[in-house]
Amino acid sequence: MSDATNLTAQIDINTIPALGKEQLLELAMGPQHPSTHGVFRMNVVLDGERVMKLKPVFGYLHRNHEKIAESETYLGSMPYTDRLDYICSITNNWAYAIAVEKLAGIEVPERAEYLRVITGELTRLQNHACLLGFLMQDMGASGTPLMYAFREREKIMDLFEGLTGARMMCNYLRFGGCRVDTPAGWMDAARKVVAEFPRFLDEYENLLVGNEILMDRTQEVGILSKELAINAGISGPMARASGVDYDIRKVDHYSIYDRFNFRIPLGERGDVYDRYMIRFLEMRESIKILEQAMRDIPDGPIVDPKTKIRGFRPKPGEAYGRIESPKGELGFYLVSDGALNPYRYRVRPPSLINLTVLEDLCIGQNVADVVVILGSIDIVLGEVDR
Amino acid sequence: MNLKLDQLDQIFVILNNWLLGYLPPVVRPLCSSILAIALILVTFALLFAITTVLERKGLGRIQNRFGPNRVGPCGFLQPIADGIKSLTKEDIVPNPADHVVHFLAPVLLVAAAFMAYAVLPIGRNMILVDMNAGVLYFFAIGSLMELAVFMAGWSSRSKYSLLGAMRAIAQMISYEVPLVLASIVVIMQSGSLSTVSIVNMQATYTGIWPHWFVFTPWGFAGFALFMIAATAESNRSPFDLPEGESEIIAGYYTEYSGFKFALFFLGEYIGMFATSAMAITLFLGGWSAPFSFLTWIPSYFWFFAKLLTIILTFIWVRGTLPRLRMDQLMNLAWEFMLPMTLLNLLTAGVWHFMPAGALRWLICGAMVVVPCILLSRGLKQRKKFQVRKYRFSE
Amino acid sequence: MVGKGIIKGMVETARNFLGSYVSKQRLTTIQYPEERAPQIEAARNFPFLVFDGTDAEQGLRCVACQICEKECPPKCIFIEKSKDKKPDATGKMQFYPATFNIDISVCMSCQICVEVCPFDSIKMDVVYDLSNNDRFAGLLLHKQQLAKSNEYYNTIHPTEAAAVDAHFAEERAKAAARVKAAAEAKLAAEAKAATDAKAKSETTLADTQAQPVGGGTR
Amino acid sequence: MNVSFILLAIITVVGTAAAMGMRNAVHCVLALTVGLAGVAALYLQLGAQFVGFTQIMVYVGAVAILAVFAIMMTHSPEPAKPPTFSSFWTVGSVVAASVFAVLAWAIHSSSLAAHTLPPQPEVTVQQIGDALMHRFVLPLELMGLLLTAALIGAVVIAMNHREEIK
Repeated sequence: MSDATNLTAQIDINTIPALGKEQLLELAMGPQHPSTHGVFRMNVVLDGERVMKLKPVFGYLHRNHEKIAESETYLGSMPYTDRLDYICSITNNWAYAIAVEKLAGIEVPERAEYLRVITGELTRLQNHACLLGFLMQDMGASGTPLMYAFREREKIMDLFEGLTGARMMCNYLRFGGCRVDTPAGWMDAARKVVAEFPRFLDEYENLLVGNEILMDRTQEVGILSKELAINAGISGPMARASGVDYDIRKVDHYSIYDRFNFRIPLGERGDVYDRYMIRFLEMRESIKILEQAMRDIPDGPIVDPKTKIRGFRPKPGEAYGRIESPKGELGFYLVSDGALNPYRYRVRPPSLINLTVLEDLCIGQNVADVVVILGSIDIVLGEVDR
Repeated sequence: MNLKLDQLDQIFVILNNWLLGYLPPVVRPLCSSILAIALILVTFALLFAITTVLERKGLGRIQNRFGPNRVGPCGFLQPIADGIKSLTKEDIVPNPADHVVHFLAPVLLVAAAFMAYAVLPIGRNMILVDMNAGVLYFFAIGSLMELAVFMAGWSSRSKYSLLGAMRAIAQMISYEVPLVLASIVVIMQSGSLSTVSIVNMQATYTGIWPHWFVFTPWGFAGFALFMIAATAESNRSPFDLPEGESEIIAGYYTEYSGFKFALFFLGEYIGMFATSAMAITLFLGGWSAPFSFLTWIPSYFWFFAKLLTIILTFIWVRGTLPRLRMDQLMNLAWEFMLPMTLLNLLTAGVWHFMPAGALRWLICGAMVVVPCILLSRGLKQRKKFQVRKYRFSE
Repeated sequence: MVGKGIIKGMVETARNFLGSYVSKQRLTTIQYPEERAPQIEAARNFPFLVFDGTDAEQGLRCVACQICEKECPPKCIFIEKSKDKKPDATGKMQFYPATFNIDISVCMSCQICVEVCPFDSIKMDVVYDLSNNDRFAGLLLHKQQLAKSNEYYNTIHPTEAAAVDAHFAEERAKAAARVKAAAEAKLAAEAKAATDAKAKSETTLADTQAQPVGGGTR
Repeated sequence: MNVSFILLAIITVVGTAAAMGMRNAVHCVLALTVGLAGVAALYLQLGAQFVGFTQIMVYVGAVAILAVFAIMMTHSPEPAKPPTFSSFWTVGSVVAASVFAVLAWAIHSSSLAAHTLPPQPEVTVQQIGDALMHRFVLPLELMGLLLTAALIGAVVIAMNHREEIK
């Protein structure tokens, strides 16, 4: 979509079918703009306040993630994956761990799988809660929903800190398992948090779900058709909001997701409201998974004893590991040549690929809608730019 | 005892007269107005300072956090720190900006906002000028603020400022129509444009109940409509599009910094107080007490109590609602507010000519409620928005 | 009826407004310099070096094997090996780091150095107020700033430190037994010690992998 | 006359003159606004509150804003530099002169010129209202009808426009 090297890319105004050049207003939203979710720029051409053309410009946060990973040991890349989508570090770890495990043929013990599901679903909860808050912030709700979301996220982050030692950069998973087992009392604390989470969802529902202004702002805004969603490779809640029944947890049955009873909410219209509500409903389903996983978690080892921490050299070959991260399909493609570091390392970031349809969603909408649509895509620039 | 309380009520008037007694009669009117103006400037600037703290603390509590609590007791000296900060900050003017207009805009805004207080009765006998055309004066001054906003947005030579100014002017002009139409019912009923006589009409009691205009069907509808329009006029959430920070940074004052930026804030808040005070004057009985047995409390206390209540409601609304979009805002003004205010005029007329009694209440109430429901339902149906049901895949 | 959703939302914010005055659950903010969040045992921030006893120079467990320097993903550790040797935690003669610098402006707190260390000498600290006026020299921590006592380690990560201490006690007992045996068979002592050291480092490594440091399972 | 009249007159004249002389169209409008405000102040000085405030509301609040809107809608970033003398000047002077002549004649022939001002009664809003409602009720109602029709028309146009976008 955009050329990262050409940051000054401007829109050729002559290509726009409009009344005349002097009627249009070119506006560079970002990189210093309050609601671009990081350093992101949208070169917008406006007719009044209607968007005639929009060009996303990204790459401001590019930090050579893939190339660094190719010169780093397999384990050494694990903490770097935390920093891709810095809101959900554990699911990033997970996708990378799955890719390496496929590459090296490592089995994961039962308990570790359960721990992965629990932490992964907690990550989904906090990501979706934050996203809804950010979306409302973009809509100008002076931070109230965001602060409620952060209040809940804080509890989940406390859990992460108790388990992994860090609140955001968890660096928790290891090839063939998890880094540490749960400390005493952690599981009870987690059960309590999960049991209380629906109360927050109810509060949120009261605050905003029936709100007329919210419905007016989001319904029929930024419609993504099912065909476009499939053609553009959109994944995650955004695709499901357009009615695409595609959830890798159900498609791949990776980890132990086939043991749990949960449903996938699907939208009809594919507008911002659907994307908003799908995430809301997904949180409720995540809670179901969490309750089942916390009930069933067995005792046992948490890491495959065969895996080495130092001098880990997978056989030559290639592997693609993917999971349903909160933002969509997060995949890691690895090629090994038998050395300590991967020969090729590639990330399939859901944020970036979901962002590619931004212009299609925004054309004909209002400037105010652009930020809302961008918010509903749920991007984290750390993942988009890598 | 009674006499003393009366003195307390009139203490500012008495003090004023006492002070002026020492001056030669020639300069008395001039000094009297200077004194009163100074008092109003100080009082409302102070109210602005308190409101900023209250707003930040209130929003904080609504959002489950503390809000400012470091400067002074409970953070109530925060505005002083803010003031020092904005005074010592560098005043940046963009190079291509129109320097003269850029400088004049905040000055005009604040001046216009303060000028509106000339006709607002703060207490019994406490008004700067009792004008024949007081209400008209108020709206005339209000239209000056639009000019200031335009000057700020245009002179900054920034696209965001220009967009913000366009939004602000469109919004203020659109909402001035329902604002004025909503207040006309009061003028119709009281037969006067003078704020003093409007308040005096309301400061009478039947039993313990006051004759506030808000306690009539047309008055209540007028008040509600007036408050919605006033929220839009003073660019408060959910109508804060001109400065919608998530969309156009800070709207027309994007390119202002330092004390000029603070002046914009001052102007906006002072304007908000003025419109709220006008709503109090028109519908909530101005300085009059809510019950006849509470009339011994000084009149200015009631005025500020009512003003503070309205301000707190503004804060509460701001803490709850997301912002509207420009076209929705316009639709609300022209498709809902305008027809409702026109209908309300009719209702007020019917009320005036019908004999007092339950039937009058019933008919006028229906005349307000039924169109409101029909209109809002019609608008809702046309927009087709609804809480949706979702399907699930197993 | 239009406005129902708005009124519901207003009620909800009012509930939260009042709730923030009565319920700690709603007002989760901690007033930082006066109040501090409770210490979490698993917390990690930046690495530090553990020493036994009272003398930071003498008791330093680090033997300058430079594994952490090599494994550190952002390469923020710089070690210079000493020329001479000193007895390590189990009493064996080892090299020690002449220089041990960690640039905490580069460090990303990933804990990999801790996981790979076979000598339990580098651990994660929990201090977080490390702001400094000098962003270059001030954030480059030297050996003297990094070295912290085993008692300190025991206070911040009690469970983990207890396991490490037990492990060291065992090692020391073994070493004592070895010394005893060495006294009996003086001639073979030197050759035997060399092979033992190798074996020991391998067992420690396997140990760290099977039961990684940081958890409460041990 | 007195000092305040002279002051206001100077403001008015300078404002309107600047409105003609300035290069930047927006500056012209702002200067014109000053002139119109000066006229309003003159009305107020004469004790005509209603007219004065209406002048501010209509001309400063609405007409000036409308003018700047019109300028912004059609604006070009660089203000055009017309020649100092143009052929329109002659036409302009003729129009100005004729307007002045008509006004001067009207003033001269009216009773005002007799220099015997009758004691001015305080004109209240009430009196204006009475006059409008009794003597001038028909013109008022006609005007009201016209304006209401315009207003409703505006609403209807706005409603249709919204559906067009969809």
